[in-house]
Amino acid sequence: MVSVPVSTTINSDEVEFLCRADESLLDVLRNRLGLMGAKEGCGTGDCGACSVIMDGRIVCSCLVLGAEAEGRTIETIEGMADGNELHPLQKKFIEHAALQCGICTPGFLMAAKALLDANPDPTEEEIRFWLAGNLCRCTGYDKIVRAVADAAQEMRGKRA
Amino acid sequence: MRYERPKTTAEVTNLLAGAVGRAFVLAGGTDLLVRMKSDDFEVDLVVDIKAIPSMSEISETADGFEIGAAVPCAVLGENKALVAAWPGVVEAANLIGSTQIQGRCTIAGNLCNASPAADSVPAMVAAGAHARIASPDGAKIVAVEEIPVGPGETSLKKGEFIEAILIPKRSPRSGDAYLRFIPRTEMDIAVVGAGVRLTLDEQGGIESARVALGAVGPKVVLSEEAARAIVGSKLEEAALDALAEACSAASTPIDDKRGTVEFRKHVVGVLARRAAKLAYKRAGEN
Amino acid sequence: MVDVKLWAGLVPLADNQQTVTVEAGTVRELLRQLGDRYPGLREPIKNEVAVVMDGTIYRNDWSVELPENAEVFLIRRLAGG
Amino acid sequence: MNFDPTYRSQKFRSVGTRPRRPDGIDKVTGRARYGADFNMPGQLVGRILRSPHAHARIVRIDTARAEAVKGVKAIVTASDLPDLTNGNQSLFNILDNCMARSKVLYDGHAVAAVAAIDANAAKQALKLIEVEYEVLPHVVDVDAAMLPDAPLIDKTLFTGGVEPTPETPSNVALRSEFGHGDIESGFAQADIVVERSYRTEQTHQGYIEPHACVASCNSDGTAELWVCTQGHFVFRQTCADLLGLDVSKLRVTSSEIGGGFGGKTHVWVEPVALALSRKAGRPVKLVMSREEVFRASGPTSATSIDVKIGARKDGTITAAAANLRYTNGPYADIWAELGAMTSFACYDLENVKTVGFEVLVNRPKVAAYRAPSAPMAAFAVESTIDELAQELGMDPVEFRIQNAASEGTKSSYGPVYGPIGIGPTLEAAQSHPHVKAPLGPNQGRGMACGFWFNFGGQTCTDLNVNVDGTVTLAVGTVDVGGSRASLSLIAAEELGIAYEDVKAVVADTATLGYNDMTDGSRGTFSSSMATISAARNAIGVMRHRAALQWDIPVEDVTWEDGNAKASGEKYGNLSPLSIKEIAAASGNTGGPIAGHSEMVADGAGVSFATHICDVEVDPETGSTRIVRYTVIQDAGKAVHPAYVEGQYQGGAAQGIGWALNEEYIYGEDGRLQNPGFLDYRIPVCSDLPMIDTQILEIPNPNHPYGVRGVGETSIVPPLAAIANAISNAVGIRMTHIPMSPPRILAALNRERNQ
Repeated sequence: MVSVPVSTTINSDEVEFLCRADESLLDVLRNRLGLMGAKEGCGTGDCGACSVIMDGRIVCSCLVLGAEAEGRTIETIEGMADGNELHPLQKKFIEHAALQCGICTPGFLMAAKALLDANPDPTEEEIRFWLAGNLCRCTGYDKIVRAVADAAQEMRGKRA
Repeated sequence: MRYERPKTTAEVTNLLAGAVGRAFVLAGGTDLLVRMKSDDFEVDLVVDIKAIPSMSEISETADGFEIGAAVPCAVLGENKALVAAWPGVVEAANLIGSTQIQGRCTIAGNLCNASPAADSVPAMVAAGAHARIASPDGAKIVAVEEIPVGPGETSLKKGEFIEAILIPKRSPRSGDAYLRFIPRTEMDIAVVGAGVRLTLDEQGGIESARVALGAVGPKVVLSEEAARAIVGSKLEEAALDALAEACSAASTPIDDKRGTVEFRKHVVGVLARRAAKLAYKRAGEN
Repeated sequence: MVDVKLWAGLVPLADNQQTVTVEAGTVRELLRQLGDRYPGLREPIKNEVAVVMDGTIYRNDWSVELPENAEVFLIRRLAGG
Repeated sequence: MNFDPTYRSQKFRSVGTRPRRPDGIDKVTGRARYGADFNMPGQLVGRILRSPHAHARIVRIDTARAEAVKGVKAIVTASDLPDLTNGNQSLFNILDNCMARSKVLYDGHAVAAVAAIDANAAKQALKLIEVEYEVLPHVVDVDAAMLPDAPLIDKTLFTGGVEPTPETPSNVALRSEFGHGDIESGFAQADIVVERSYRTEQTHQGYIEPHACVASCNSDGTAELWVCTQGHFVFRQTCADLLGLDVSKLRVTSSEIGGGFGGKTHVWVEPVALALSRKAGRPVKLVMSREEVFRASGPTSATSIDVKIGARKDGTITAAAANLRYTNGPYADIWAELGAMTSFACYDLENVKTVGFEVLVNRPKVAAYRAPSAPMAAFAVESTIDELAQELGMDPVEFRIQNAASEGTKSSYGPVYGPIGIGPTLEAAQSHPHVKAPLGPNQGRGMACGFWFNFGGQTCTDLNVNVDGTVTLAVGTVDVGGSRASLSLIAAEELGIAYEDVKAVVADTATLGYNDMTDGSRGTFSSSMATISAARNAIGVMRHRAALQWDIPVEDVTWEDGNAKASGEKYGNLSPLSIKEIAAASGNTGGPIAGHSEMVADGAGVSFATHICDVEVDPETGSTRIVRYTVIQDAGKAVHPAYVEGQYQGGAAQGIGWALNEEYIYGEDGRLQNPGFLDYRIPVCSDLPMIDTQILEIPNPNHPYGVRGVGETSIVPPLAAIANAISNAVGIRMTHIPMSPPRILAALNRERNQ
């Protein structure tokens, strides 16, 4: 197995790493870079717990090769807050009790951020369908949907 | 395993042609990486085609649309001209997987994965789409329905790969639609799928039609009987009944974890009716 | 005196008695007496029984006092999710 | 120490509010560490080889070639583990499930494990372990397994609970029976009798975090285990028992846990990880794949249930009977017994009889799943009740109210009820706007009730008052759904301080006394009781310290609103001492201030819920959409109402998935066909509507604040509520769960062709 050298940008930092050719981006983030916020719930792209944003699009990092990160821009949950200032979505998830066990939360937050980046004023239906690739087994999604809608409203208010 | 990211199509075909062991093209990776998770799956070479600029482009030509093999399905949905011309193809492509998958998966990959349940394939077949195949000997153009030959099997030979999907220019008074059935509202593989393209005459009668069905046979089913059932009609109830019946008759599904023979044969007709109505309405608006 | 009702699984271990009358002030005394009278009950009493007193289930607390005329039931110790 | 748990009515300041959870920021920033998020120096990667057969004798295992793989440090098979064959049966079963000894009993049963320097070496080694199997006939269906000629899973198993014990072995491990009265005479008094048979398929808890642990054994017999579990103290005991370790030398730390729902109350890979570490002399990290979770952790039972209920025209139920057959997997347990106990628990019945059969099959060992065994029984009973109401021409809520159990009712499982909440939830349902809302085309409405026991159990808690007057609360019940927030509220309430001044943590097994698991809806119930006790003990200490500071008798010091007060005229000039002041002086008044509690938190009190559901069925495809859903449940006292609502909503969502799509699908070869989230279809966000909740607060007399467990009951009613709604929508009674589109469409087509 030949290792692949990769130069990439993660959470605005330039990062270089060597990875195995068959290694997923998720494994690189977790095992080589210490970014363990993305979780492996299934490894097959069915649960969304490993969601990260790559070049502006939400993807399952378990279905991206580490080698593919070359020259890309990647955002993970560790870069969502601005220092100690939480992103409005992070605040609203806590306020609305939109997490119970919390294992799906990083993936939901990344997916919700990608949604609000693309659509600042989503309907409940748009939120639900956009987030359908993120499984949550604890909440029944009710409070998650409310938190995203509330964060969207707050962020629109700030923009205005 | 080796990972290569060539810059030209020729390099891709040479790598594939010269590969020792099992070689795969990587575009979106949403099927390939899932298979790589299995302990039983061995891969020796992965050729990532995304460094070739044309692979990630949609271009509108005199003949229609040319969609690079690495264009993510989400990008299809963002292309206004394509959505306006072929809403059925785009909707089918946008049904694949989640938002996360949409950002990566491609219709070329959906086709090459050769699953009988692939969502975009019946829609592409109904639209009369073709694939441009690159090989060390040059390019050739093949109808989409000729690519899959059975579950997981394609007609592509060693050294060949699909570099673009070609969708024809939509003729006047035409419309397309694709509908699928899944148990949940998202995230499932189609239990049944039906794609329909119609062209109307000036009186609103159906002049020509293509009806393609998914997940009801070992590969996509292009049913001429189903098309004949509605050609010449204005989708009156009798024509719709005949369509549904023809679709059920054309289906040779299996019982599996996703559905039963009885269910698939029934619902394929239901979906074909609904898709035909939608395509008819769209054709009337064009 | 307290009437202790046994769940069906215990009945064969208690000479086929469904109800056993014992003189006891606490759950512990009650269980000890049952074990003395029917040695077959000793093993299940160790970790398989819970005591229901006037409708409230006690899985562990054997120091609970038995009120006069309390309804006492031995049921199987159950687990939840 | 003389803690009085009796409920006392009071006005709350903290309890009942909705503050931010203490672990919130860690969980929204990705910093919270779950099972797979922990590493140790020199750690190896563990992997498990699993059986591809549903039932087979292990003839030979040869690990030589695997051991030769570069980077492989240890391989473990059953021969490396203690042989418990002639010991305690339940421990034998647990270990045999972790690593098959002589036979593999289900697809996915572990046969060997590898520890290697990386995943690649481990994967290569797994492929090189040679296992020779003698494949045996298998059985996965519950009714088929009961037939006389069914393949036998355990030839030494003779049905218990029947007299005399049968002379031939079978797959039926145990018969259990509950009830009272005379059902034959009861049915004779009935004007209408409804009798039906039902089936439910096997489902999985579906927690998003796969099982994961890091085990580290040292040569001196000490060991550490980092693991996602619902009960680290129980895991410590079990692993020590299985592997012959000293309990005190095995330190277990519970990670943040990514869902459990009962599935993380049992050990699966943890003893294997410890054994690998012991053999390799290095730490081993073992993480299950999603496929392994489905194939080889502990789903719930598949069932086959017959129900018969009779009633008079006036709506009085005269007799009720149920016969319940539950799969147990390959090891005997009491899952049908739980179903038999809970099935008619909502009703006041003169004549009732339930019989349960524990059936062994070649499927994974069944584990607890949220109110284990109750949802299937409730599906069968509540469907029959609904049909009976229909035949009587009665409103289904009214019919249930007429027959509902209440204080003094002799329960179907034996004891007489104290104050219970089934009646109030039904009355709340009756007056809920949901039941009067108009329905659209192809829509139907259903409702159903549910019961669960709830448990308390052994609990130990430490409360430390720091020198700045803030409080650290160490609890031993794992926080699966926000209990650290609830327990901080409780501590704040009892001490009279601000919620923000309390920090709750889950302590490891070396730093706190034994605690039972977070199961049976007991986390907040038990630990809140222990926290109140610990807080009262700390208040006792602080009153004493204040007395010292003031130089007055401790009897003259009272505790009010977070302050020590000198009571009586003579101390009129003494201003109250706050916790901060007492804590600041603690170094000179006797040292650290703390309150501890060790107790059995019993008296959890049974729990009831009523659910209302609207569905829309596509008559052409059999597809069902949940249009509206309402949960009404008694919480006793909702400590943190947002997380109580969360439990109600989450349980309902799991029940909806169970009702409509989730199921284990086995092939003819006895192998699981759908071991992944793609084809084991749990509800996604777009499948569900908002789930409305109504929290009733009928105080539990056995808890100082009136708290009841709330975690489990909400999964009990949905199966029946949805089945009843579908019946109302399309006029067909669905008797097979899940009510997937193919099943509904087949039923509709059968009806149309009649």
